[in-house]
Amino acid sequence: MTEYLLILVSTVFVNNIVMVKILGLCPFMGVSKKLEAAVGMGLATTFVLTLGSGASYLIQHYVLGPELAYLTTLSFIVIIAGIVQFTEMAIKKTSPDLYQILGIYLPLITTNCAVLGIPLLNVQAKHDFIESLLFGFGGALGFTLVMVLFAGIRERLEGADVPGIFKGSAIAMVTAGLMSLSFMGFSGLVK
Amino acid sequence: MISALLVMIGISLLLGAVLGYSAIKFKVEGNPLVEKIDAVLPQTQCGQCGYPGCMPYAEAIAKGEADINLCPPGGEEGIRKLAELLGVDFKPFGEGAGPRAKAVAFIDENTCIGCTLCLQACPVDAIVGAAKQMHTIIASECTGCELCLAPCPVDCISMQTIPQHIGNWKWQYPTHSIVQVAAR
Amino acid sequence: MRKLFKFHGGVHPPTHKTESSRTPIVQAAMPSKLVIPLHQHVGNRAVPTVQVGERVLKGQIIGRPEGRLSSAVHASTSGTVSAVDMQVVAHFSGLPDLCVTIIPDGKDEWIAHSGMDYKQTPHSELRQRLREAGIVGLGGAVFPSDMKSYSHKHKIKTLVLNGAECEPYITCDDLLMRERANEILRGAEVLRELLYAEEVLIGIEDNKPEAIAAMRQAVADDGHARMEVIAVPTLYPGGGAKQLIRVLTGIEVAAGVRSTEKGVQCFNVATAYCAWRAITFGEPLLSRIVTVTGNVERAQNFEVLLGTPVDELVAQAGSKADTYKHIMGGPMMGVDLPSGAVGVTKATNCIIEASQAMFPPPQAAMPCIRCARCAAVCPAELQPQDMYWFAKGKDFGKTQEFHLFDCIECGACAYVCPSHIPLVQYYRFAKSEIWQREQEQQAAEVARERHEFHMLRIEREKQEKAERLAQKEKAALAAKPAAPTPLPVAADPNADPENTLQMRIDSAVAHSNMQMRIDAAAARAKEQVATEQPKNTDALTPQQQAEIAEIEARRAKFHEIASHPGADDESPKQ
Amino acid sequence: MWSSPFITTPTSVSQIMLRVLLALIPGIALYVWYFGPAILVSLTLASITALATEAIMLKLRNRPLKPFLSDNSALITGWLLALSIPALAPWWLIVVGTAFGIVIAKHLYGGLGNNVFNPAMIGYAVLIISFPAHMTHWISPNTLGGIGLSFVEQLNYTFNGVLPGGLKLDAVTMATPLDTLKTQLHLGLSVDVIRDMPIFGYLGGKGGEMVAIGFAVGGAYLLLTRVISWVIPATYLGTLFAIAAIFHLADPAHYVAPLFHWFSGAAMLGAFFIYTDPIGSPTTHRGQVIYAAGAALLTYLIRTFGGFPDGVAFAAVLMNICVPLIDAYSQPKVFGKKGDGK
Repeated sequence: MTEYLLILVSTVFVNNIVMVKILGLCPFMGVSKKLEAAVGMGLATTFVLTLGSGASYLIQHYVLGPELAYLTTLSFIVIIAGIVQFTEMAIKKTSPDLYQILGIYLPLITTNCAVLGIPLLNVQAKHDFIESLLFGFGGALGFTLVMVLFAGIRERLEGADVPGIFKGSAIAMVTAGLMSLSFMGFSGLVK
Repeated sequence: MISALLVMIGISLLLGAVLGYSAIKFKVEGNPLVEKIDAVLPQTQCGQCGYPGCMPYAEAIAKGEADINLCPPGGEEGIRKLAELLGVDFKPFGEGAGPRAKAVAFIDENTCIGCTLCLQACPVDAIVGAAKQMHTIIASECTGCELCLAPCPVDCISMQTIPQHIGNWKWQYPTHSIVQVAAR
Repeated sequence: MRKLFKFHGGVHPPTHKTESSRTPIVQAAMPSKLVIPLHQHVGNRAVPTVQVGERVLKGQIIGRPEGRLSSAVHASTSGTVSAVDMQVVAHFSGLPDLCVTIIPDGKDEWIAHSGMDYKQTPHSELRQRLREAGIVGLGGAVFPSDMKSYSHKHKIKTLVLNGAECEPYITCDDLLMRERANEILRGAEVLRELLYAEEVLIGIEDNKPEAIAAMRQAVADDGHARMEVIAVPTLYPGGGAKQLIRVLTGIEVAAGVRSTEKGVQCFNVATAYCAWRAITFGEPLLSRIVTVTGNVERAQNFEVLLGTPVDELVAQAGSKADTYKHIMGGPMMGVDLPSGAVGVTKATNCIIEASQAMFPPPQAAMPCIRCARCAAVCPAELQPQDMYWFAKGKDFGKTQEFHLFDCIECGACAYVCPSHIPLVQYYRFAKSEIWQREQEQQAAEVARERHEFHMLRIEREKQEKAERLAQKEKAALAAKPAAPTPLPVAADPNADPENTLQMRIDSAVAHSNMQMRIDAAAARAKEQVATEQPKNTDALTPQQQAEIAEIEARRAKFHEIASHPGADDESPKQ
Repeated sequence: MWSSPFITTPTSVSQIMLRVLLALIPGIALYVWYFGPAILVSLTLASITALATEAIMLKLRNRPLKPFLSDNSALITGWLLALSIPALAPWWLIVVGTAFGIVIAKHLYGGLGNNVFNPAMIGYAVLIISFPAHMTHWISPNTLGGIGLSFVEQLNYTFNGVLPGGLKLDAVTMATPLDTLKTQLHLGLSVDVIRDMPIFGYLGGKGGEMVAIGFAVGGAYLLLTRVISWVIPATYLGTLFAIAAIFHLADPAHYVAPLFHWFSGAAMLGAFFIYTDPIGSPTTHRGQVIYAAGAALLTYLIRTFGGFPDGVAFAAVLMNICVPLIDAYSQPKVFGKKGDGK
């Protein structure tokens, strides 16, 4: 049991997808202008990623097998695109506001490098089904946590007296850099 | 090779089925966006945005044809609301297209000939009068859209800016706040 | 001893009360002129009822209340009305408002007035008397008292009499309680009668022992039942209605909620006193106690006629030369008067003469370091630093999320701010912007409805015209069946092309000459504008002549008002 | 026009920051007493760099110099950074750290009051990640009988890196008690064996524990003059003590006693000076409790399991990230809307 806990802690804090592995940066920068958009995007990505890593493990383990290994990336992308399409329809139905706020970034989850990266990392690390599910869920949780924190900071920075040329995404980039600097404090926490 | 093709076809068929089913179950009608945009616009129906009224401009924005900074009566605040609603960046007015001080139309009773042309032009029926009778404008209802200026054959309508009195006075933004000027 | 409650925060500014509370109340001298604003209360402005040059008696109504929420304004002394026009009034903006200027004739001749016994008179009549006498809240809110003393939906358990007077420098309530305690309590009985309140609690801050003693003495002497004088701890803004109610009864009245819904109503001691004078002696509100203090030789309290110019009042207290500002009210919530010619109003409880030394001009503000001292002292338990942060960035939606409209503008936050940021001004700026936006939103709502009705009306007219056309056609057909059928109207789609071509030519011709007729009319109108001589003005009786001159004058005035800004929108009847 | 209120309390930002500087003096005095005057060199260096960079940035952002330079906030950043890195470090180390903190972490965000991160801690993080070696050369306290360097010799090393008599650097410096504890634990020694080593004093590291007490005294002064609220230091030290106690009771051989965590490393400096920096900490009491508890947890985790010897700096910067969110969700109820039916 502690081993599963370690996976979770490691994916959320120690090697966080966005801050340490520097994956999934475009929605991280694009959607974090407003807090509820960030939370919406985070939840959508968590749903897609958990489902995606679970499905990709099944595909990889039972359908492809060793000889068809070259199909891994292709099949993963098809699976993920299907799940994202399904999520988009679900969100459009359940909360049109969130759908409107997320706008273009919802279909863009497909191109989010974390969403494809994590299943591939699963395959590389030879996780079993439970581990890859946890790894996917932990990675997405880390992504959501960091994005929500970042959205909180950016909403506060709207009112800050930032020098003209740094306003907007420039100061966001600097903040993301400093956040990644502080996440290095976690290094070594989990072997 | 064949098995690879079979696998890919199998996966896509499975996904096609799931998506087809969910497309039906999650059917969503209409686009509620247009009403939301129209709610933000100031309803002066003045046409300064190049569209014959606020609803047509809202539809144009929803369809993405129109820009969000074409509405002077809405002011900067209007653009910010539209930008927030559509999730796009705030875009200031083009030069010269900015909002003007709020004004109300006023008919000079000496020269009005009672031709009712301005009556038909007013989008909010703020002008009282009849053929061959004296016309006058209800100041409280006039939105300042200046649509009645053009049709008037004798040019007896002029725009009077609303003066500042105790009722509509507003607190100014504190100027001596953050230390910007050279230390006094 | 009754259990007292605490409210969050509060500050202890230096009180400076002893300067003006040592000497008894003095009658102010009769001023040279009285500038009485017609809008001295919350609600609609009073409508002027006097003409220029008319002689008015003391206590005569010069402005009658208009609408439900309004109050009357009276002549403070007998004299002649010298002007009813726009004068500078005691308002932050320094903008003029409609005032009646009276030149006192020195006779101080009362108008006939009579009192009534509040026990035998029906309550509606009592409230009507309060409204006619112009009785409003004298604590500073100036809310018409007839509206406040009425609560049919909710049972009022406690009537709180506010003698806390927590603002520094101000001692007018203190002196009033020391010298006229009995009449205040009788006034409280009248208000208790109107509200059917069970108990009356009088809250006085414990830095006013003489006032507490005098009031307790008066309660004992007159044998008032279920009435108690309570010493509340000295803490600014303990004198706020909601804060005093919280301290005395533990009830927290949220912003936007009327205290009557929680079974409590709060009146200032001076309001109770004036209510008593108005009901029992029929005296309208003509004068009030005003503390004149600060940079003056003899700081003291005056009984001042409403409308007395501030300059003349402070002169009697020996205002020193280096006064560079007059502050009406206290240093925490007062108004920086635009000029000394402003008249004393019902809301003027104190005039502070400000010198550079006592009230230095505001320092340049440093950025906010989020030290949250303002949040620690805010009596409404808000987060001033967050409200400021979003008001500074003009993000008014967010400021409202932090409960901007719960702010009572007491100034405690700006008082403790180490960066000297004018926080209250940011909140007032944000509030007025939001109010203006809401008004614009309502105007847009109305404009949309009128536009939709406009489009509906045009459709309806088109349909009616079409139907009328159809009926006329049917009637024409029915009336002359034998005559050769005239050319089918163009509406018939399958008429032979030759026919429709002819139709089109006729309508084009008709159309062009209609255009010519319009142009001709326009030309005639333009030429008429140029010539524009009034006709048949030769054989005129002098009376007609005067009438025409009067109309011309009114037209010129109307034109002049319209042509330049600053014209007021309600020209009085000349 | 002039809006009310017309009177204010006679306090100011520079007065508050000055009090914080004064509160640092006892700690610095003990530091000089136990570790020699080298710290004064880095303090002056840090102060000069801080004021210089502040002036340059203010010029670039065309803000008036006088009010911002006299508000002492840059000095605090410099001093905190100087106190958290080895005193016997080369001169450019402290200059780079301070400059980075002031320019990037403070002025890029808009100067005083607008920054999200604590500038000193950002400076420390940059230094410890970029120059790990230099950050471990701490001076050994002269009570340990090591070779004491005179002031001139220390100055000589700081500016041109030369040690008297060809001494090797390791002879003069040592690892911090926390660092020693961690390395010895890795070697499998038990805590009580390690504690007997000469480097450890009664509560924490020899000398270091006294400096910590000095900072605690300074902190008490700040509490008395109401510059900081008691919530953050109390919660931080309390939570650190609790966590350390739990681990210590569970396995005394591997987890050191709680008091050691209090008086070693920068815990005391953090509790009273770093975490109570008003700009980077929440403004509501509830938020401050969450913030301080989180910081204590992170400090303990990084100290015990993490890769860096002391987690105070990283805990500060990590919690700075969470402050906007903590503020948003820890708003207290407003007057009259507490729903307690009253």
